[in-house]
Amino acid sequence: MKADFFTVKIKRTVKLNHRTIWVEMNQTLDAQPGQFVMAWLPGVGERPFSIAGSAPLCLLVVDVGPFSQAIHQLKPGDTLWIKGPLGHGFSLLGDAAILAGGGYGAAPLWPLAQLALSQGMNVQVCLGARSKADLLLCDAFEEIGCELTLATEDGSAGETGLVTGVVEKILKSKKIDGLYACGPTGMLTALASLAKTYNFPYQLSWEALMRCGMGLCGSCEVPQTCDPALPPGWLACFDGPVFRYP
Amino acid sequence: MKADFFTVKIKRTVKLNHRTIWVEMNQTLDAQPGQFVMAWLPGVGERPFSIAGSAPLCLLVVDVGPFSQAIHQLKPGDTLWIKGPLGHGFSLLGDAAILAGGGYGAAPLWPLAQLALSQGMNVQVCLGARSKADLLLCDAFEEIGCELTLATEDGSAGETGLVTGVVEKILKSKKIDGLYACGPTGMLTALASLAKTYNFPYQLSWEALMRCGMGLCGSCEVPQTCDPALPPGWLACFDGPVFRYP
Amino acid sequence: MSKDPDLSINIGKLKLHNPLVLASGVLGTSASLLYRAARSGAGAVTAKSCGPEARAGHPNPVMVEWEGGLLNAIGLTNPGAKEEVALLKETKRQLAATGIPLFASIFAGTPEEFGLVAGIIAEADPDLIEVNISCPNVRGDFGTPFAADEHSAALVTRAVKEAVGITPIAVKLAPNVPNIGRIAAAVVNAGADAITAINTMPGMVIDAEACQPVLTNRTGGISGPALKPIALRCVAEIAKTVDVPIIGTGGVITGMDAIEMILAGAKAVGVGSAYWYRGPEAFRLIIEEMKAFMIDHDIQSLEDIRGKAVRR
Amino acid sequence: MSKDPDLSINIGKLKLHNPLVLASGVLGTSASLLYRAARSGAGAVTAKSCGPEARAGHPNPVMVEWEGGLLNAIGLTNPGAKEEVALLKETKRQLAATGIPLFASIFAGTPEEFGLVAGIIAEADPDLIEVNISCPNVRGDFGTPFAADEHSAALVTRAVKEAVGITPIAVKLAPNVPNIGRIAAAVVNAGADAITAINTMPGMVIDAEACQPVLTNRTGGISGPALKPIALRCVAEIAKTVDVPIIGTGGVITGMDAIEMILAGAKAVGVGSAYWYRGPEAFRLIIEEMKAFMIDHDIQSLEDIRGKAVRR
Ligand SMILES: Cc1cc2nc3c(=O)[nH]c(=O)nc-3n(C[C@H](O)[C@H](O)[C@H](O)COP(=O)(O)OP(=O)(O)OC[C@H]3O[C@@H](n4cnc5c(N)ncnc54)[C@H](O)[C@@H]3O)c2cc1C
Ligand SMILES: Cc1cc2nc3c(=O)[nH]c(=O)nc-3n(C[C@H](O)[C@H](O)[C@H](O)COP(=O)(O)OP(=O)(O)OC[C@H]3O[C@@H](n4cnc5c(N)ncnc54)[C@H](O)[C@@H]3O)c2cc1C
Ligand SMILES: Cc1cc2nc3c(=O)[nH]c(=O)nc-3n(C[C@H](O)[C@H](O)[C@H](O)COP(=O)(O)O)c2cc1C
Ligand SMILES: Cc1cc2nc3c(=O)[nH]c(=O)nc-3n(C[C@H](O)[C@H](O)[C@H](O)COP(=O)(O)O)c2cc1C
Ligand code: FES
Ligand code: FES
Repeated sequence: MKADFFTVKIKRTVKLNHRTIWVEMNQTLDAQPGQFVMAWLPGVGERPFSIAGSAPLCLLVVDVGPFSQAIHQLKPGDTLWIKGPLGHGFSLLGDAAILAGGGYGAAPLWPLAQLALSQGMNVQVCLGARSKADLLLCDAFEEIGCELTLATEDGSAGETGLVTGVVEKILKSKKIDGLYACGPTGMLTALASLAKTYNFPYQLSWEALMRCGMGLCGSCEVPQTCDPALPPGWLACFDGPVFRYP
Repeated sequence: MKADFFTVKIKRTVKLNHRTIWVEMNQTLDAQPGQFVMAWLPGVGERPFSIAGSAPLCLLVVDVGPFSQAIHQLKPGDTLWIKGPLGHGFSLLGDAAILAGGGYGAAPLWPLAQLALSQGMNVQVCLGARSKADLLLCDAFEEIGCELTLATEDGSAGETGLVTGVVEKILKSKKIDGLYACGPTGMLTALASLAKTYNFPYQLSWEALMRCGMGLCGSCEVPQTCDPALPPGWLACFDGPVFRYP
Repeated sequence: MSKDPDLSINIGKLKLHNPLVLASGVLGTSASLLYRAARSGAGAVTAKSCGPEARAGHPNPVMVEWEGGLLNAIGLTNPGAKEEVALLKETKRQLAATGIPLFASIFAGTPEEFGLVAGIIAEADPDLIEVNISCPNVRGDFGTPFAADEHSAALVTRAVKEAVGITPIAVKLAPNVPNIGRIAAAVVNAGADAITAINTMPGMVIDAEACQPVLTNRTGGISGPALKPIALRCVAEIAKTVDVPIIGTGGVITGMDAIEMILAGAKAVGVGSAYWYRGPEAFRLIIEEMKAFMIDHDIQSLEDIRGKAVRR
Repeated sequence: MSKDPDLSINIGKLKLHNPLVLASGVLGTSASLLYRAARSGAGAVTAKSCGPEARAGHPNPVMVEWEGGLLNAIGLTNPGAKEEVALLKETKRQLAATGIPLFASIFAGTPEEFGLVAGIIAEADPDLIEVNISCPNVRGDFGTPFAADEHSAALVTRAVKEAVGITPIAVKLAPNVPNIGRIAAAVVNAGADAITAINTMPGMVIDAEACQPVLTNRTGGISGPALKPIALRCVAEIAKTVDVPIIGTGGVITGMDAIEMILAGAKAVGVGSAYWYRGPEAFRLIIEEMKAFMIDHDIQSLEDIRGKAVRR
C-alpha cells in the first residue's frame, strides 16, 4: 500500500436511480471486495468510497452533498484522483453466503457476490432501502445468479420493514455459512447482535468519518457501542472497513 | 547503485609483500572488474579501493598512510564498512588482451584476467614496480594461465625499466585486441599515447582524489592533460574509473 | 547472550518499561485508542494535542504519502480542554492496570492561554504534559509557532510550569529553526523537565496534474522516514546543550532507527508514522529489533549507548 | 500538439534557454565540469561556492546516500576567491559559444568579507553572483548561517550589492528557519535581484553498527528527493512574499518535479542531486519530461503555470 494519489479517467457514468450513479474508470485497481479508496477532486474535497468493481475500477456514488454532487457532474474523459486500495475487505467462508446491503452498502457487495459465485457458492442477497426508488443493483445481483430478497420501509418493494427482518428470516430457515453486510451503522449494529444470537460468523463493513484514511488520525474509530465484539480502538480505515467475527 | 554503507566482516588477510595485504571478506559483492568501493573505518576515514575479487569481496591494500595502515591492523571477524560497487569497470574486447599493472594497479586486473580466461581469451599480463619486492600477484596471474612479463626499475626482476617498455614490445610483436591497464597517472598517460601510436583500443583505470565518490563534488576530475582523449569534465568516480577508448 | 537486555528508562521520576512513546496526534484521540497503543507495546502514550476550544481541523485531504514519507495537516482536531480532561481521566482508568504512563499534550494561542489549558488539563493528573509549541499546521490561526524563538518558547514554558505544579512538562520543539540547541536551552531554563524533538517539518506536496497542493491546507508537516536525519541532528544538538531527558521523535520505523535515536542522545523515542508503515504491531516489532541489536552487540541497558554517537 | 513548448525564461535581463540551473557545489569545481553541464542541457550553470581563502573541506566520509536522499558535508572545498576568478574567466571563455550564462557563488564569514569576495569575483564578470548565506556545513568556522535571521541576511546582501555594481545577485536561503518569507523580504529590500531557495537541510545519518554519524563532520546537508516537499513549501512561501525571480532548488530529479517547482512559484529550477540519481543525462531527461508534460497539458510557456498551484 502506498497512500499517494494517482489519476484515473472516467470512462462512463450510468444513472442507477434518481440520486445514484455508477462510475466506471479507464483502468483496473487490484483490490479485494470490501476495500475502499479515497477519491479526491482538487478544490472540492476528498471522500471515501467502497470499491464497487476493480476491473475496471468502479464506484457507486449517491449524491448526498457537495463532493458526491461534484462526482455526479463528471463526464467521460474527466480526471479523478484516487488513493488506495485502502483497508481490509471481506474474506469468504464456506458454501452459502448471505449478503445484506442497506443503501449504497450494495456497492462492496457487488464484487463480493461475483467472487462468491465464481467460487461456486450459493449467494443470497438482501437489499434494503427507504423505498423502491432507492434500491440499488437489484437487477444486477439477480442477473448474475444471486437469490434476491428486498425490504423497503414504505413497502414499495419486497417486504415492508428493515433489511434486518428479512435477514433474520433467512438465517432461521437456511444453512448459511456467513453473513456479509454493509450499510448504515444502525443496521450493522442490529445485524451484529442478530448474528450473535444465531451464532453465525459475520463480516460487517463499517462506516466512519474518514480523515487520514491511513490509520493515524483516529477519526474513524468505531466504538464498542456499535458492536461489543469490536476490539478497543478499532479503526475503520486501517483495521477495517470490514470487521470479521469471530 | 545505492551509496550507503553496509558492513562486511574480514574473513582473512594474507600478506602479499612487505607493505601489501590481500583482504578477503565474508561476503560477495556483485561487481564488474574495474569497479571500486569506498571503504570506511569509523574514526579513521574513508578511501577508494579497487575491487580485487567479488566472490567473496577482496581488496588489495598497500600500506601508504593512516587509513591503509588501519586496514592492515584488521583481524578476522573485524568489521569494515563498504559503499559500492561504484563507477564503471572494464569491458573485454576480442580474443587477445594485454593487462598492464603498476603497483597496486594489479588489483583490478586480477578479476579481469580471470574473466578473460574464462571467456577463452589469451591474456598477457605485464606488471611493473620499483623492485622485485614490490611486485604483486605475479604467481597468481601465472598460475591461472596468463603469460607474464615483469619490469622493475632497479632490474631486480624482469626487464629493467618501466612497464610501458615491455608493453610496447608486446604491442609491436603480437596481435592484441585491447590494452587494459591500471597504475599511477604517469604510467597511464604514457600507455594512452602508446596505444594511440599503435592504434590500439585501450581501457585505463584512472586514479584521482575521491571525496564523494558519487559524481557530485567534482574532486576526482581527470584532466585532458592526462589523456587528450578524455572528454572535458571526466570524473573518475562516476564516468570511470575506467576510461575506454575509442 | 546471557540475560534479556534492559529497555526500561526513566523520565524524571517516571519509569517506562521501554523507551517507545506513542507520539502526539497519532491515534491519541480516545481512551480506547490510547489503551490499544499501550497494549500493543508502547512504553508510554501521548494523547492528541488539545487546545482551549474544540477544533474540527482542516477539510480533506489532510494527509498524503510521498516518496520519502508522509505529509499531514490534520489541523489539531480536538475536543477542547474541558472535554479532554474527561478523555484523559477515562484513559488513566483504563491504563491503571498496565502501569503505562499517560502523557497529555496541549497547544494554545498565547502564553497565558497555554497556562490556562495546562491548568485545566492538570486536573486529569496526566503523568506528563507535553507542550506543543511547534505545530506547523495552524499558522493562519496562531501565527509563527512559539518554537520559533527562544523568548516565546520560554514564556510559554514558564506559563505552563506555573499552572501545573508538580506535573512534569516536556516542551515539543520544531525542526525549522536555525539553532534548536538555543531554543532547548531557553525552555530548560524556563522550567522544562524534558524536551520532545521534533515535531513535523513544514512541507508541501504538489500534484502537477491537479495544479494544486494535495492538502487542502496547502502546507503540512513531514513525518516518517524523510524526517529521521533531521530529527537525529536536532536531538544530537539538543543533547549537546541541555541535560534533561529528550523524547527523540521523527522517522523511527524500525528498532535500528530507535537505536540511532538513542545513540544521538535521546532518552525515550517517539513513534508515530511507524503505525502506517508497519501496522498495529509497530511497537512490538521495534522492541524486538532493539533487543536483537542489543543482544548482538552485548549492550545491557540503553544507558550504555545513550549519546554515544555524538560524544566527543 | 502544435508547436514545441517554450521553456525559455528570464532572470532579470538574463535569458536562459531553459529553466534548469546547475546548483552550486555540484560539479562546479572546474571550467571543464561547468562546460560539461552546460553542454549536457543546463539552462545556466553555477560554480561551486568560493570564499575568501582556499579551503580543503572536511575529511572523508563527506557524503552518503540514505533511504530518502543524500547527505553531504563537503565543507566548502574551494580554491579561494583569487583562484576562482581565473576559473570563472576560463569557464566564460569556454561557454561563450553556447550562450549559456555562468553564475558564480560566494560565501564568507562577515558581511564585510562577503563584500570583499564579491568584489573580487565580480572581476570575472559572471552573469550573476549567488550569495550563499546558508551553507549548513561550516558552522564551526562561520557560526550560525546568515540566512538564519533577517538582519544578518540583509547586511550581507547590502554589502555584496554595493561591491558588485550592476552584476545581478541572487541570495541563497536556508530551509531551517521559522519564516523564510520574512528572510526573503529582507534580502529583496536590501537589493537582491533574485532568490535561490533552498540550500540543503541540516541532518545527520548515524550508523548504529559504527556507533557514529557517518559523515566525519557529523552533520551534513540533506539534498535529493526528501528535500523536495521542504523546498516546494519554501518556494511557495517566498513567491507569496516577494516578486523577484526564484531559483527553486531541492529534490528536482524529474521533469514532473521541475514542473511542481514552477507551479509553486519558481522561475528557474536548480538541479544538483539529480546527477547522482539520473547520471550525466539528467538535464536532458528533465527537459524532455517537462516538454512532454507541457504538450500533454497544452501549456505553451512556463509563465502560464508559474505559481499556479499556490495562487488564491
Ligand atoms: C468505508 C466507506 C465507504 C463508503 N462507500 C460509499 C459508496 O460506495 N458510495 C457512496 O455513495 N458513499 C460511500 N460512502 C459515504 C461517502 O463517503 C459519503 O457519502 C460522502 O463522503 C459524502 O460527501 P459529500 O461531500 O457528498 O457530502 P457531505 O455533505 O460532506 O456529507 C454527507 C454525509 O456523508 C458522510 N461523510 C462526509 N464526509 C465523510 C468522510 N470523510 N468520511 C466518511 N463519511 C463522510 C457523512 O455521513 C455526512 O453526513 C462511504 C463511506 C465510507 C466510510
Ligand atoms: C579508483 C581507485 C582505486 C584504488 N585502488 C586501490 C587498491 O586497490 N589498493 C590500494 O592499496 N590503493 C588503492 N587506491 C589508493 C588508495 O585509495 C590510497 O592508497 C589510500 O587512500 C591511502 O590512504 P591512507 O590514509 O593510507 O594514506 P594517505 O596518507 O591519506 O594518502 C596517501 C596517498 O593515497 C592517495 N589518496 C589519499 N586519499 C585518497 C582519496 N580519497 N582518493 C584517492 N586517493 C587518495 C594519495 O595519492 C595520497 O598521496 C585506489 C585509489 C583510487 C582512486
Ligand atoms: C497524523 C499526525 C498528526 C499529528 N498531530 C500532532 C499533534 O496533535 N500534536 C503534536 O505535538 N504532534 C503531532 N504530530 C507530530 C508527531 O507527534 C511527531 O512529532 C511526528 O509525526 C514525527 O514522528 P514520526 O515520524 O514518528 O511520525 C502529528 C503527526 C501525524 C503524522
Ligand atoms: C555535494 C554537494 C555540494 C554542495 N555544495 C554547495 C555549495 O558549495 N554552495 C551552495 O550554495 N550549495 C551547495 N550545495 C547545495 C545545492 O546547491 C542545492 O541547494 C541542494 O543540493 C539541493 O538541491 P538538490 O536536491 O537538487 O541537490 C551542495 C549540494 C551537494 C549535494
Ligand atoms: S481516518 Fe484517520 S485513522 Fe482512520
Ligand atoms: S569524488 Fe566527487 S565527483 Fe568523483
